[in-house]
Amino acid sequence: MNRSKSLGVALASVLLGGGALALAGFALASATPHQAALNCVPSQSAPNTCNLNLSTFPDSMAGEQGKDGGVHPDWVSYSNDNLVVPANTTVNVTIDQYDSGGSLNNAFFDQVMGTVGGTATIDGKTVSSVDPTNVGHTFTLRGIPGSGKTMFVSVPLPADSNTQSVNIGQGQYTKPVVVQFSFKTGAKGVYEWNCEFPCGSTREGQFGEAMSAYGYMSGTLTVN
Amino acid sequence: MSTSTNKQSLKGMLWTWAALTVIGVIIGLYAPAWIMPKSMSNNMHLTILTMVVFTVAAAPVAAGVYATALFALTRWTHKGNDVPSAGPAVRENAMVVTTWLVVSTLLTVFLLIWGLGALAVDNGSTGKNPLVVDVTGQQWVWSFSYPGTHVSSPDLYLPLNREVEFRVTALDVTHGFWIANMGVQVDANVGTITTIHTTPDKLGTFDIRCTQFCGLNHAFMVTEGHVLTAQQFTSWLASQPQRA
Amino acid sequence: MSIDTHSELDAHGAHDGGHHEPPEVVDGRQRMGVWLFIGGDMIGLGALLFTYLYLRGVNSGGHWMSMWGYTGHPYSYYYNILDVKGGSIPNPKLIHVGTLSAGLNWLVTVLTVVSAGIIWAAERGLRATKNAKSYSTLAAASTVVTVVAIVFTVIQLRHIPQIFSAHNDSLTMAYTAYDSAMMAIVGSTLIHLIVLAFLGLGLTIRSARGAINGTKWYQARLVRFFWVWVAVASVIISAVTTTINTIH
Amino acid sequence: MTTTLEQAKTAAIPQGGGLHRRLNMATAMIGGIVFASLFWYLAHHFLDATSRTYSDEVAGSLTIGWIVGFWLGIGAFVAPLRWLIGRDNTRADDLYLAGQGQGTSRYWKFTTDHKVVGVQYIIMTMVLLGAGGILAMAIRTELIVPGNHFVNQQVYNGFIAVHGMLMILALIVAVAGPWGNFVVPIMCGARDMAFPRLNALSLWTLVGAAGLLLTTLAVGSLTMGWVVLEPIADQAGVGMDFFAMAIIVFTVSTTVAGVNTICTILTMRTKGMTLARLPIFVWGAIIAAALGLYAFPYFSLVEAQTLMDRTFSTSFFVANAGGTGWLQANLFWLMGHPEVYVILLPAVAALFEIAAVMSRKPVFSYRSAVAGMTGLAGLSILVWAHHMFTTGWAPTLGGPFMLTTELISIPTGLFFLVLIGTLWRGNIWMKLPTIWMFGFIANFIIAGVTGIYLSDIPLDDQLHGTMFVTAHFHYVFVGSVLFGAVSALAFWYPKVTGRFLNEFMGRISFWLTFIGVQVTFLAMFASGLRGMPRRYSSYAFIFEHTNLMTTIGAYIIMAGMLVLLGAVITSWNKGEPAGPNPWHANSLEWMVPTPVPLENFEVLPVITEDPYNYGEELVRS
Repeated sequence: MNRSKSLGVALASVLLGGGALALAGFALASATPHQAALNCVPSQSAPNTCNLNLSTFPDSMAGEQGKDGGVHPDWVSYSNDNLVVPANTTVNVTIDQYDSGGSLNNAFFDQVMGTVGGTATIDGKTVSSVDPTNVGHTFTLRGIPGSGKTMFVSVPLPADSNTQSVNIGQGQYTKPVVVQFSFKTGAKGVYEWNCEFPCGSTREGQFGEAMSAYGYMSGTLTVN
Repeated sequence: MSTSTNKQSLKGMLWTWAALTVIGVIIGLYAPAWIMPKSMSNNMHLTILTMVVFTVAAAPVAAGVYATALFALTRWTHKGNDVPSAGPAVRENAMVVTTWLVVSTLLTVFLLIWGLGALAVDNGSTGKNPLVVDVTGQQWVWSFSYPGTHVSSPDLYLPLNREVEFRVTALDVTHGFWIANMGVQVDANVGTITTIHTTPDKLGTFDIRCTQFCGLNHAFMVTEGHVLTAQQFTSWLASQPQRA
Repeated sequence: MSIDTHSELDAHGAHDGGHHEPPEVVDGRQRMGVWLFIGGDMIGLGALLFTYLYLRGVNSGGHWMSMWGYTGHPYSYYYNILDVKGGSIPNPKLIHVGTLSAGLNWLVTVLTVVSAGIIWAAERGLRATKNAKSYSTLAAASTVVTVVAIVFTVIQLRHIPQIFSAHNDSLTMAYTAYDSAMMAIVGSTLIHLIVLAFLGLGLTIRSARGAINGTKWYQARLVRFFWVWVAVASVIISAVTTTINTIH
Repeated sequence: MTTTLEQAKTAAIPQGGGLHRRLNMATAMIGGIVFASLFWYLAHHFLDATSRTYSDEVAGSLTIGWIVGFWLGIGAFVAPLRWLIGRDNTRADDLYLAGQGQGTSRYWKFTTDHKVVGVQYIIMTMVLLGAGGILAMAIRTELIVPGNHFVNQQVYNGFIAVHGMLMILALIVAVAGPWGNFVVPIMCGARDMAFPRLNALSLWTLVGAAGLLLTTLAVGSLTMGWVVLEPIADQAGVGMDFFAMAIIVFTVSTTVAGVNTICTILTMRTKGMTLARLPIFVWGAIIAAALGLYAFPYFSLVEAQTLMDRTFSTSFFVANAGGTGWLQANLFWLMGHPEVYVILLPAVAALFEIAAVMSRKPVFSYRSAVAGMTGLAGLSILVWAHHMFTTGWAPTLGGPFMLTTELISIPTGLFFLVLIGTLWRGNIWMKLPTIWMFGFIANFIIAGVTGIYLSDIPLDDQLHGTMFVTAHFHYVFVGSVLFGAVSALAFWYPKVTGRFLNEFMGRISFWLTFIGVQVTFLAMFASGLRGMPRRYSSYAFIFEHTNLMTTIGAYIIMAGMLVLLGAVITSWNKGEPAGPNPWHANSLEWMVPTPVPLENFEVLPVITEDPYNYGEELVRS
């Protein structure tokens, strides 16, 4: 082969190979599952305030993750993993907690941290900490690593001991514990949150399965 | 190849070597401090100094190899498309091999002595009233508590110029506790407490990052730390909610 | 490289199954291969014993031979209880497991040593008397002894106690560190014995069909090397696991 | 393919072969899938579905089914069963197995001819490198900007684990596989490997393992790095079971290959081929094989323990039941550090060979070369805990392990001495192999110097677990081993195909790859020094610029590798014809015709001196 032909082959290799790789990458990116965004609803009564409603379920049938079947319908889940809120706003969060629970492995997370006033309202009662032996999940949100934009919010969600049952979709659950709290959003960016109560049902640290899989007990909070 | 050209080329090689060594030494002296995070502790001073010393020590060796390789590329390559004739049939040169071995052994011994000395300084505790901090890693949050004070916090607060003893453990899987600005790193292991000492000597804010792969949100297991004056630290402790 | 051609040397080589190369040459090569495999196996045994001794030495949380949980029932038993009551079982107890039967360990070892002895004696007999028939009989006997050892190894494996533990939502049957190490060691013994049984059966059939006989006995020796090594390994394993087990 | 076609024409297909006649890669795949399904069904049917470990038990059974079926389908069990019933192969059977007269189809079969196995290894290496490379590109694409925009953390974590393992496997076989099989027996003056059937077995076992490894991504989240860190590997999805089984099967392959290589070199040398006359590459092959034989049993055991923890609920790595993650770290690195030299030594030894031929000089200080490789191998089994300096395990052993680790710079220094000494005042033939060799020298210096930093505990306390470490070992693996492997490929390619690897494309590829490596990994050093830990799916804004540079560099490497792939494929049939001895070298592989006939030598040669007598005939005459 002469030089120009070799050059042609070299170019063709890069273009063909690179094109194939780009296509594969594009297919992969679009195949990565994505939940629809849950937008914070602006409050009618107060300025610069919005309301966000979430739920935690003992399975993933009722939330976004499992609404069309899902891979693991028996895994615990939050109702949404893709939360969107405006910047410099007070976010009023209401979480309906439908799951049972147990002891925290780290009692540190029985505290309410980073909320407005350092408190949360649980079934109407305002508290700054809960019983660490009877927790269902936590909602723990943290800042962007190393950006200087720190945000740390952690609210324990007590275990649901109600017996009265309610129907959501086709599923039957017990009446939830309602946890309400507010926090102020900081700078724009994508923040990560997850549950810090080990509820993943595998042996080592119980952070496997639902805890280690995207879209069940963790998600993002996009501030824009 | 005549003797004179050989001598000439060796002289040129020496100059190349010297120039490359100087470049290496300059890189060694300035690059680490320029790239690495701001030093905030005694350990970090030592870390940066070791980096500088090792780079400077390695510079002449690397420069020697590069200079020879450059000369091989420019002076000793065969020109033309025919099959090159044979080079000098040198199979062994006891002097060169011995010198090489002696030099590399001496360099190694130097590195070792430096390393052992630095290790003794690095891991030693002065034992003068250290502040004990219990560090707990769990997926994917660090938490810190100060024994004797009933205070625990998601961020780390340290007083200036006082030795700190971190007692590190984990609740689920292995995490890596690392303060990049202080040159201290130790794993947080389940069921075991590992300790590490450092003395912060600059006020300011730093990041604590997890260096041991720990699952889904490993990249987000980052926490801020602050070095405060002794007075600020005391008032911070007092302002924190007490836990039973 | 200077090369002299050498027409005396045989022109057929590797793919002749040793028909043209002198059998001593092929044998020497295969002997080295077997020794190298045994060498690799020795590293494996070393790693197994390292695991055992390391876990015993570290004794994380004092749990070398104990664990929080319940014992005595299969998983489904607890699962049913939990399913019916819809809650977790309260207050797990600290359960101490005992050492596995040293007698069974040593019985397997003795059987392995005996089978190795039979194979060795049979080979000496074959080389002395050239009687392939009696070799075949002895190889069969050795295989039978090995199969008996396999049975006892399986019994030993089945006697490793499992403990049911429940933490929040995580329910599991688990082994203590001691039990885990023993499971790996006994499992490894089992695999080795199965290989021996296969080899023993092969020797029996081959010698009966004349593939191994008074002049072609090299393979019998190769198998014997491995067999004796497994017996030695078995002695080492039993000695270590029955003397160094509890923590005082 | 010239080699196959010409042989196909000249020789008749021998009678015999028995069952082997009907088996090939397709039947192996079918066998694997059928048995995997069967085992899956049986496990699914008979195991306790309420057990927590049920899914792992099913996955584990499936993987065993795959490998058993694959072995059955490729014909790995034919010989043992024939041995069992006393029906040994006839010469016709053996010739059939060696692929006589079977044309290209023998490349897809359980063929025992060492040259066929060598070519199969070339293909295998390229497939593994390609798959690992695609994952590398995906990883770098994710890291262009902070945040998870391309894939999410879960997918990304799987990428880093499988990328790491695929690349390690690819590099373990990259030089030792193709050339340890294709040229080493000829270099020794042997007609084949000592155990031709085991040779085929090791290759096809590797293929089976690679199949398992490639499916791991599809079947579940992998929450560990390639070191299969415990206890976190216990948390991973069923992909972990595939991963562990793939490694166990892989160690079978390396052990078998190691025994085979050692036996070949020690017992199959032709008359006059004393150890002192061995081509230096043969020394590299045997030392690496011996080291692999030592190292891989640990790997096998630690993965078996991981699998047992997951399927039988043992507690090797579970702290609250008496286990400890440090056990995994110890066993893994007992394998892990020697393994680095299993990867490195064949590449270095090949470069010694190439340096001598291309600079038309003897290998400088042959004894230092052998001593350096042996010393490195010996030391490598005593340094494993330097990977554990920051784990908190046995701090008192820090000093001793620092000593052994730093001693490694002495034998490594000998490698430079031998290479530089061989080039010294040579008449260097600047062909493709030489160019890639110079790339190796430039990169290996950087790899070595940064390795010294990491051996020092106070510095390691800062750099461990950061991108600095990642950049360091990528300079070793990509900058050094890959360059050595490409050099070896360019050097022996004419022996395999009868044609030169396209010089022009090879040079384009070299420059792209060389520049790409510097951009990628120098920037990665900077990321690490600034404080970016490794295996991060997202990072702080202060790491933005260096990461962007790394990604750009990685794309350049990809372009370089694609050009090389293009060159390898197009040169195979259309390259410039090379003749049997294109480099005018003296070792035995160049003395036999190209394509190399089955059984290599018509008459076995007798050796009277070593192959490095360049320039000496003149002196003597």
